[in-house]
Amino acid sequence: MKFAVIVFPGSNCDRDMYHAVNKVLGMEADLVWYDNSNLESYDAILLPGGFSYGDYLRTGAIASASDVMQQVKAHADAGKPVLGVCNGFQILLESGLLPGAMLPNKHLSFMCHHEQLTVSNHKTRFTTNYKKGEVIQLPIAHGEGNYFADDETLSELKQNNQIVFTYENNPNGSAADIAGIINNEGNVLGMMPHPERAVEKLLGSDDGIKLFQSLIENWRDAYAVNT
Amino acid sequence: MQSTHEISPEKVEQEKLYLEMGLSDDEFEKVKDILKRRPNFTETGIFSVMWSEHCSYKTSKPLLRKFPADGPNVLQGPGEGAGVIDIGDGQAVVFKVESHNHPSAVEPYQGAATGVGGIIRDVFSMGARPVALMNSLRFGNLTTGRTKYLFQEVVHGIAGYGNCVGVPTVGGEVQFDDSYEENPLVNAMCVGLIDHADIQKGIAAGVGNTVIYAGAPTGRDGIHGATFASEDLSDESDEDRPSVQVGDPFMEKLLIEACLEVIHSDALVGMQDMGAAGLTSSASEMASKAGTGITMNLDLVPQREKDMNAYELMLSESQERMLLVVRRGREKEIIDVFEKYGLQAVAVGEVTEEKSFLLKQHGEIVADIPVDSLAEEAPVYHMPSKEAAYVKTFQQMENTLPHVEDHTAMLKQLLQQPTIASKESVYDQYDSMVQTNTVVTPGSDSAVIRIKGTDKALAITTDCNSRYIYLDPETGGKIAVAEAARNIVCSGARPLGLTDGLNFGNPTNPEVFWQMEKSVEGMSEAARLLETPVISGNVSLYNQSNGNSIFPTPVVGMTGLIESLEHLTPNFFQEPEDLIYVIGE
Amino acid sequence: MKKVTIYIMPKQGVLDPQGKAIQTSLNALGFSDVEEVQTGKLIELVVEDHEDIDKRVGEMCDKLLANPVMEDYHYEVEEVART
Amino acid sequence: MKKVTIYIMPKQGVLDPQGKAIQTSLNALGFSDVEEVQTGKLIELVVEDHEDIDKRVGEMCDKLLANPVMEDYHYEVEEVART
Ligand SMILES: Nc1ncnc2c1ncn2[C@@H]1O[C@H](COP(=O)(O)OP(=O)(O)O)[C@@H](O)[C@H]1O
Repeated sequence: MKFAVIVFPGSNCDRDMYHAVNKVLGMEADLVWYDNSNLESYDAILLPGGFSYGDYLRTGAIASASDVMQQVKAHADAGKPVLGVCNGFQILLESGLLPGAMLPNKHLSFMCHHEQLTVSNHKTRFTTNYKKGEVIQLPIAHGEGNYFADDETLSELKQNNQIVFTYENNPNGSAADIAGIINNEGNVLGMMPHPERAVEKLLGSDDGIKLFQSLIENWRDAYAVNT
Repeated sequence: MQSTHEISPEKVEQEKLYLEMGLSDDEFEKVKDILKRRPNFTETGIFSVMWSEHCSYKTSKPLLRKFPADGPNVLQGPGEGAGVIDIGDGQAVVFKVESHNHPSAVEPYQGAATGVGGIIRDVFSMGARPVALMNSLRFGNLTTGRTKYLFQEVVHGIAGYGNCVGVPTVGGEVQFDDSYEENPLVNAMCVGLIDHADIQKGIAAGVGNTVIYAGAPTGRDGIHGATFASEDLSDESDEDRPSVQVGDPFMEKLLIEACLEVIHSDALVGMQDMGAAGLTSSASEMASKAGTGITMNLDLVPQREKDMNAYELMLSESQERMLLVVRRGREKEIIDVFEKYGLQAVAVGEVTEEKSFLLKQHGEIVADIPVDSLAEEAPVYHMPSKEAAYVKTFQQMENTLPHVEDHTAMLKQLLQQPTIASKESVYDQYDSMVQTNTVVTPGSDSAVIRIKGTDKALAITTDCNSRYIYLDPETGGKIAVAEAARNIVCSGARPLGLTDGLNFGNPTNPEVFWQMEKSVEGMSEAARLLETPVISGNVSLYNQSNGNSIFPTPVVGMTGLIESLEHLTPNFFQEPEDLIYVIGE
Repeated sequence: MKKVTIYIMPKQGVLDPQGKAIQTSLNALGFSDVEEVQTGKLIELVVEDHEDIDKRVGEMCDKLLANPVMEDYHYEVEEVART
Repeated sequence: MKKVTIYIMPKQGVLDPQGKAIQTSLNALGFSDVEEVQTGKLIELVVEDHEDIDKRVGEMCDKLLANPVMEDYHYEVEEVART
């Protein structure tokens, strides 16, 4: 399975994502500079965290307007997986690949620490290796992770089981304690916590590893007969 | 800003305009001797920033020479952007501390943010990837609205910049004391990792080579900032306010990536960041170190604002700018890299054989100065020193032991002191984990970051108990170094070396100079004994207002090497019934 | 040349944590009569003159400058001399 | 009740990296005639009526809302019905 990690100007978790997928999970992966990208040969697209375009205007807004996002949309429309983490999630919201918007944290400050999350939907292709309702620990590091959507959208998300991760102790004011959501088709996941920062016990938690493993195993089951 | 086109050399001299810029009468005479004529307005400005304490270390140089700077593992001692120490396997660690005290007192968010930006540039200009940030902060007691505002905004500024550039802030210290009420201290330290082969120097070698300006265009930011940083902070500084510079961490992030890409090109000869005194200090120092001269055409310098004159261009402190020297004929390769990242890079000058600093604008020569007179030959002063009077008074006091009745209450009271209390509300705002190397996050004696691809890790700490130094500068200086070394050893590391941030009051006051002298002596002795060479540092003087100095605050930033992750030692209790030992006297 | 000023405010019903924080601080500073605070953005553009400038500015807002999920905008266009 | 709208912009000559990033993005989106972008803040307050409302709003700006080191501001006051 081959991964593209899209690098926008100002992305800063791109290498971390690459390290997790390539060095820890042993998958083929490329860091793809936003500007000269042809994404056709990739099986999955990863939008990493950071401050694309300095987070100026709105987080993720300027990146969402760049050409490469057209290719990401096409990739998603073809049913292939897309994972956006932190700033990557914000970009997915701004580009309309996921519903809702991101507001500043309720206490306005950036925060960085580990949070307990509940896996609210363990049946997505990103979460099958987790148990139902499993509580995991992942780092968060953001200033704008306060998820907002109107009531109608929220009830749709709930109805369709699109809420994948929720905070045990909501740190930022997110609606419905949302930490991560998936699109209705089940192939585009956006989340504020950083699974790529939690793939080695040495750094405090390896609870993120199952997310990548789920993705890889489900892809193998679907596409690759022999690996 | 007054237009400076018309101000004649005669007027500069007659109206003593040089005094406002920070040159003394004697220094102005010396300038005339060097040039064998009167300096024009721009040249006077150039001398004034280069001979300011900030750039020339004119009063602290004699003290800094006392520091042990050598050691078997030192690859680069003081003098470059940052010091470099070997850590084996062809790798090295690069680090330095830098102060941004005065700018932070005036505009705390931007002052702190640009302080972080500046120290990061010092590290990646050496060719190293910045891997960790620390900060050492001092404020007045948290009783006034202003102090709370300063504290909050400084922390926001550090977070705003460090988080955005993607370098983890892994620790630091905060102390509150009345002596810092008017003069908060904001020192930032950056640590980088480098392969020996990539070590760059800020030199302008090779006559005929091209000088390239890269990064943000120059605006009128912080004009006079470098001299302003060395002035006594009084109420008048409110009027200096428009000179505050604004940081753009997004641009810095792009600069880091572009610069770390060009260092692999053999077309690059030298690189330096434009710190205080911007284009002036970077260009003249690069030439002076290489034993060459430099000539630049200021019309080519990217400009953000209209009608900037030579004085403004040379003294601007606009952030996120670098100066590179590139082999002639190979400019395009380098420029292309910057353009890939959407950054401007422009050839603005040339390395010359004649050792002069020659600037042209609109077809005219606007400055022509022997380059060594700006850097290596800047004046050095040996200030008078006198034991501070308060020391005698204190020493004559009788020893008393505090009498504690209720130990629980006392402990609670201690833990409530802001200086002792948990700093979680501070470091929670810093992205301490980006780059996925942080093994020990803030809240421990030292931070620890692993080195990917090896079994090694680095331990990092900053320490300085300024109260001890105030009471006895020499012993206090030793204590600061020893505390840093203990913190390093506690985490399972061997101390490698240290960087110092010397924050003091007005050095022309003999008692302040004595504090500096004695604490440097104490630190030097401890550093020698502990074999932790001083490989870089920074000096911030005139931290006083209305005649009151801050506590002498020589911050120690130390790194250590953990040779195997197995040696990693956590600083919290592991299991019930484990034995607890106390070691030492 | 035209100068366009764009005013962007949070939509009715969208939480404005910054506005809330400012209100609390103003109240604490003694301005106890401040009852409501909302924060938004101001963007000023200088653009070439254009027949359908209104349409173009609307497009800029929809494509980039405002987020329809949480923001409303309006704008004003005025003539400026070329500098 | 009064509604006060406060317009805050960076001072002349102060770097506005946000404006620059927006301009580059608008240009890339095909709005190549956008020559200058400046960004600022918009704050709307609802306050009790007061005789010296102008003075009070000036104080709020100086003390909290605007940063005098880097920003200029102006404001407008209008009557609103109590809701
Ligand atoms: N300004 C700061 N930035 C980041 N971390 C900080 C800062 N100040 C304190 N810390 C962290 O908080 C912890 C406690 O700091 P401090 O109270 O100064 O303790 P100590 O005396 O043990 O160094 C340390 O781990 C330190 O790294």
